[in-house]
Amino acid sequence: MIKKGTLPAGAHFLSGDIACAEGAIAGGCRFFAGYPITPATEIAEHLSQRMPEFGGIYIQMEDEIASMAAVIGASYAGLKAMTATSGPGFSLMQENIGLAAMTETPCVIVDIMRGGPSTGQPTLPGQQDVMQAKWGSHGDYAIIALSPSSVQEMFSLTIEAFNLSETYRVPTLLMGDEIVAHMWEKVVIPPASEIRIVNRKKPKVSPSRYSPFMPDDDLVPSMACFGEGYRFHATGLTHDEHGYPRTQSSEVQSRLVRRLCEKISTNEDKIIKVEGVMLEDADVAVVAYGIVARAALSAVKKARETGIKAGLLRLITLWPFPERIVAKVAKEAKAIVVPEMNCGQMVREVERAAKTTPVAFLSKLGEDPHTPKEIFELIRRNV
Amino acid sequence: MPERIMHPPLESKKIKQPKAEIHIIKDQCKGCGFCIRYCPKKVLEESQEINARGVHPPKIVDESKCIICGFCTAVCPDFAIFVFEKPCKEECEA
Amino acid sequence: MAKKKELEPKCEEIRIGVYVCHCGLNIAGSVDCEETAKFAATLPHVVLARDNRYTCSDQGQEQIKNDIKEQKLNRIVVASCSPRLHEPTFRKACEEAGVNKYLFEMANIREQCSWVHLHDRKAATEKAKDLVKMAVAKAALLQPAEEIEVPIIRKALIIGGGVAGIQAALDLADTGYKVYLVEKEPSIGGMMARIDKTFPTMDCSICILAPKMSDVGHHPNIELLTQSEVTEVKGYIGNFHVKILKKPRYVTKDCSACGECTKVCPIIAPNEFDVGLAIRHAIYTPFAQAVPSTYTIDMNLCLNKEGIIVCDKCIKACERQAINFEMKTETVELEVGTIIVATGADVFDPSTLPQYGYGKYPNVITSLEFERLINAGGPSGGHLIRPSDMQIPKRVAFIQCVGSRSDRNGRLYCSNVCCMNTIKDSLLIKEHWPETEIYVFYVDIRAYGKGFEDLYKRARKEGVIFIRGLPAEIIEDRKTHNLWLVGENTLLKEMYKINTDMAILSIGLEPRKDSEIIQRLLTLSRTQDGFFMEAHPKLRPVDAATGGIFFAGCAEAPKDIKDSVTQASAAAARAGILMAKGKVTVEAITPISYFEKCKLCGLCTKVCPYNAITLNKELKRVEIIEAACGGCGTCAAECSFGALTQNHFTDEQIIAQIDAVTEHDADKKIVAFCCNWCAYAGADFAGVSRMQYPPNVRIIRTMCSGRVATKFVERAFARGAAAVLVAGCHPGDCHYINANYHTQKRVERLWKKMEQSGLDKNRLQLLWASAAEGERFASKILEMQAIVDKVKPEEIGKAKESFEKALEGS
Amino acid sequence: MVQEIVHPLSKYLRSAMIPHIWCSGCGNGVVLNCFVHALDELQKDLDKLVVVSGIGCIGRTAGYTNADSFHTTHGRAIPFATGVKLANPELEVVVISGDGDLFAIGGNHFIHAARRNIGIKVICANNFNYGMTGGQQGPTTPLESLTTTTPYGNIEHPFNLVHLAAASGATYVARWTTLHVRRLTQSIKRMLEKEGFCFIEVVSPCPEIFGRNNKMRTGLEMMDWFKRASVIENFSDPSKAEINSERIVVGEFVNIKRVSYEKFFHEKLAQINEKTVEW
Repeated sequence: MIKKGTLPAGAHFLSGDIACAEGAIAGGCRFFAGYPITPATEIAEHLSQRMPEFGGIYIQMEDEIASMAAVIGASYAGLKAMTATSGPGFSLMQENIGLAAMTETPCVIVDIMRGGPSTGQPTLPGQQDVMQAKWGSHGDYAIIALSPSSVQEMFSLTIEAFNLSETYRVPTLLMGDEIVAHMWEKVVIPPASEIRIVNRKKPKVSPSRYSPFMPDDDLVPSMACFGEGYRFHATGLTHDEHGYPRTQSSEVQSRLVRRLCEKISTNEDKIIKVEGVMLEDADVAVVAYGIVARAALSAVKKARETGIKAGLLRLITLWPFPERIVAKVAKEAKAIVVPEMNCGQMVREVERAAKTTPVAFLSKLGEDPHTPKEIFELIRRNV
Repeated sequence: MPERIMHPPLESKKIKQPKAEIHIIKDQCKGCGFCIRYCPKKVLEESQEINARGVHPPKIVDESKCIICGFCTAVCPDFAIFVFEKPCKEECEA
Repeated sequence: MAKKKELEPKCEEIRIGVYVCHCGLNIAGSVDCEETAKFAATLPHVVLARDNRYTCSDQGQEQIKNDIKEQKLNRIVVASCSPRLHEPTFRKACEEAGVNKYLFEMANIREQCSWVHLHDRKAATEKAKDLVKMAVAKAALLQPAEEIEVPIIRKALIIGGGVAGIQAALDLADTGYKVYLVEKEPSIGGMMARIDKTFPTMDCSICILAPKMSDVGHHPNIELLTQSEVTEVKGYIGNFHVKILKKPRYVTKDCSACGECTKVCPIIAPNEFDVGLAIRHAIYTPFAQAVPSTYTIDMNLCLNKEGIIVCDKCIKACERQAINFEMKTETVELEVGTIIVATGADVFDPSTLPQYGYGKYPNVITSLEFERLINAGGPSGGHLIRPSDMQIPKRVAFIQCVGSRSDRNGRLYCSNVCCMNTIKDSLLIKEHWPETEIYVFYVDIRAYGKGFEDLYKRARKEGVIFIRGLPAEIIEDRKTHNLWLVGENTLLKEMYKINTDMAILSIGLEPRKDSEIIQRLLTLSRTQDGFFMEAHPKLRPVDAATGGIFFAGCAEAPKDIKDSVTQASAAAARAGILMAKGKVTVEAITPISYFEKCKLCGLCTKVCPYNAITLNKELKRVEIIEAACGGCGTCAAECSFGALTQNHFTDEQIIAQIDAVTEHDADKKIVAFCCNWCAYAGADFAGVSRMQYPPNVRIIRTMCSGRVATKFVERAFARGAAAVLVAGCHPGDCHYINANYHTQKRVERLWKKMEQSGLDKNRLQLLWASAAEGERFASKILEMQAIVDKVKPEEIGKAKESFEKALEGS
Repeated sequence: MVQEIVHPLSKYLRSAMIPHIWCSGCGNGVVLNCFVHALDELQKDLDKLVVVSGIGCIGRTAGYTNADSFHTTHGRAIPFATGVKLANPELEVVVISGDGDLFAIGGNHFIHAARRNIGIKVICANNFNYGMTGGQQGPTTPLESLTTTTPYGNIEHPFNLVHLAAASGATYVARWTTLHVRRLTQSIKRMLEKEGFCFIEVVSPCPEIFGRNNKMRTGLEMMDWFKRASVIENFSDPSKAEINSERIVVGEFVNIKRVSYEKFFHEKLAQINEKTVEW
């Protein structure tokens, strides 16, 4: 007999992908559209079984382009919607991620990063998509991207991703990697009552007075859904507050695009999440995210044993980039160390924020992620 | 039936066709001419005047010929023409 | 099809018996029958010759049978009336006595001799002898034959859905045969549906017709095809292949006849059913009781005629969604065994008679328009009102014989129904408005039928004024639109000038304008007045000359409802008989082929009107489909190698007849070749009508003038005949579709030849004469007699030389 | 007087956006007109209607209809509509877009939506070329036609859209021209009453671009072509439904019953609820 309903509170032994799927359900997701791709496939597989138990929709589309489009459609129809993919599919989704940003569609995109470029290394981890997450679609816009470094976080950050996307009407990305996705470990599921769920804010005005893209003070417009009688229009074209195309107006263009970016930047403090370990007196601060952060933590501990004042800044929110936090850490530390499973992507942001403080970078491609030893060596060399 | 018809119908004077009321929103017309060409009773023709969009909107030649089939309303791409049936007196029954 | 039995040629001695009939005094009155019989006895192969009063009587027939037994006769010749009348009788007698019926021959010494030479006993007797001699000569060469049997399809086609067609359809369907009823109009019912009351009983016409109409609509054995026309008829008795063009109704069977569509249809037109006195819409049903009740769309009027739905008012109004503008014209193909022609008649158009001012004066109407006006369901709700002011007239005039009984003003014949119809109408007026003054202007009142006279008397008693003498003209008072009728009362020998409020023209019936089409499709013939001609006016009054085809109603002649229904039942019975039999025998007059002579030129296959001959290239021979063969013999006439001849009309037999004629006094004689259906029948008709013409003509009967080979004509001249006549049906009326076109070609070829060899081509005459044109035949003979009188011996000699080749092979 | 009385269909249109951007003689307006006519005749609840369109001239239709509407990226109208329909099966979801959008860049989505039998209704205005970008060759451009990218005549074989739709499993397939406004409206009504994936192709004049390049400079000339060449052959074999200068085969080609994806899905849900128990 198949068990249904949300997982009971307490400890569970899950893989990252399954934890992510369960997180989605716990976070209120009731629509999943996707396309099989390693190493994200298990999310789809698990949801194909679990979604119906909650009356939710699972559908496998003909490709990632369609998946992303369907997610936007479902979101406009009033459901919390998500898709999950990996590099190649993530690339295909970019155009419609742009559409989601333009039409301010709450939705979650899970990208389980693998070795790129192109088909690359489907079964090995990577962190090569983090810049694409920010800049992937054409034009200026803002999104939110989170980076889980444990199976536990694959669960909790998925919920968080939905909350953020609903709060700010913005596509939110969960940038996992092959290891956190396929790794099995203990996950503690909190009681449903303790799980915080945020839903998009509904219009308070009558349909006749409703403008779908008229922002409130937080720069985020309230959102009506199809079939609620508001009869509104949305388009990927530059549009005014009524949602009507204004393709010739520079004024409307700058007003719209700036707001799309500012509704995130002005709310940074509410959005951004980091974890600091032993940073107070740290001479060397390691800045890391995802699976790499776990190696970094043991490296830092080993350094402290050997008397080196090392600390760790783990980025949970990649975008918007926690610039001020990094700057503060950099000001107090003598050096910063950044290990990444790419040729150097987030390190550029760190350098920008660190200003005068020297930043050392340790790149790792293919094979396994950085070992604690490798990161420890880097810390030692930079004391 | 083969025989030739020589007498007009007895009711011919009584027969009243419903009266049409044709409305043309001139400035919404783009002058495609569909309504004029396909009017089965040739009620419309191109006018000489030039509207806000710089085209000749249709004008009514003979409203009494209109039998309110509504094809002009249905075929107009610009929602610029429509026909109503004039609220008619009791005796107008065909 | 029954297999043809092989008959070994009878090589035993030929023993001919000749019987010369007195037919009371019909023949004996102007022909010396004894002498003729004596003469017959002298002819070769004749072992016995008798004359008796009535050969066709039972004694006469018994005599023949006994003689056959006792005298071992194996050929019989009867000289009496036309074979078209009694050949079947005598053939039967022969068969009963064991002589194959194809060994019987007849000499027509009544219709074509005694009756047409009443006052010249000597010449008539000479002619009778010649005719007997010809018959004997042919008889000697007769061969026995077996008739093949063709199965009959047990389905009937009825063309025309008037009361006649309806009655015939119901009778046949009730008998259990499948019936296809084809009607041009959207509804069956025809003329009767439009009439208010019927005479003499005064029943409500539609009330008694409607039940029959709906019976047709619901009958499991009847398939009703309305808005349909016959476009092609192929085949032969028992096996007709018919093509029918079925026009789309644009309304499906789902129609509940609620009439909502009509209410919204913006198109208005005069309703033909009411002769335009009421209006209808583009989507309509002609009248309330129409069958089928399904509405129909008149595409000539509908705004959607160009294939684009411009107006969709009816579609929207139709709850049943029964309107379908995608319907297309379809061709229905049927296989039927019998066909009944019930196409009805048209009414005379009085606007061609200016003196009555119909169409000019609003208050001059036709009797048909009157029927609609007086009809409760009609445009005026049964109120007789005059169109000019919608007032009920106080004085009404009926004018009779409008279009009838006058060659100047319409048709020569009496339309049969108008008198009684007017009497009925006058009584209807009296019934509603007793005060009305009614005048009936007539030529003769014909109240010949059951209960008619009573009705006539009643009308007189009710005060209807009958005035003998039609008005010379009607003059209208411009202001009042009243009418002055001016004419002579031929009883009182005085002029009258009568003022009325309204005049009703009692219009006659005439053949339908489309009769010609039906005639062509079914290869029928028509009488001079244009109605279809029956096979025999007395004995086969509902049969067409073409086998398997029958007539019902006014298509054959003007008649009232009772007669139409009677004739319809008769036609149904006749068709039923054929279909009950299930098979029909084809006369053994089909071609025979002598393969060894055939040069495979294929000419025969080209001239055959029935495509019954095909060329088999492998087997190097022509193949003959006897069931399809109509028996015209054109193929035999066309074959110049003698590879084809026609059973029972073989070259030898015909040549024997020619030789018999030309043996003595050829230079005084006319050799005439007449086709069985028109010319020969016409000659018979001349006899029946006792038309007198010169006695020097000798008629040789062929089934079709197409059988007349050039060599026959040439031989006649070669043997010194003074003149030759080739006579057949009018072009287009040919009983064998188009066989007589080949007749014409051949005669023209001969004329050329005669001119080239310096002969007077007038000695060869070509005549088109229908079975009704006895007159035409007689006058042709008179005309030719003049030629015969003028022709000089040297000319005869010249002809003999130039045609002597034709003598070879005898 | 005249101006005061409003067009009987105005309540179905977003007055703020009318008049529309389309050229004189363009068929898109006729398609929109027939669509709203059908809505009116069916008295459709506009609150439960979603109109989705892609990119191209006709893509503006979504904006002109006074219902919930979405103007997606190029080619993605169908998958977007799929998401909407599955998320809320109560909604009537209609995709109105062009031949290039639906069958070139969006072709894959079309055949799969038809295969799945998602209950969305698709109307394609086929104008034989890419009008908005200036008249380039497209998936329906007839052989030998001239376009800005086939200056020597088109050498690509065009799609037969009704055949494609029928073969892909659509439950209702029809083709009309913009001259067949009554039949088109009727068809749209039928389609809106049906369950499952439905498709109507509307052969539509593009006089300014396609017409100009192919000797039909006005909408009237193109409509006359439709009138001359159209033959109605209902339920004939869609594979033989050609479109060329002599012959445009129009009519209803498919009208079958087939359980829709969403219906199927909810039947499954019921079974699942029986088979499973709470933790």
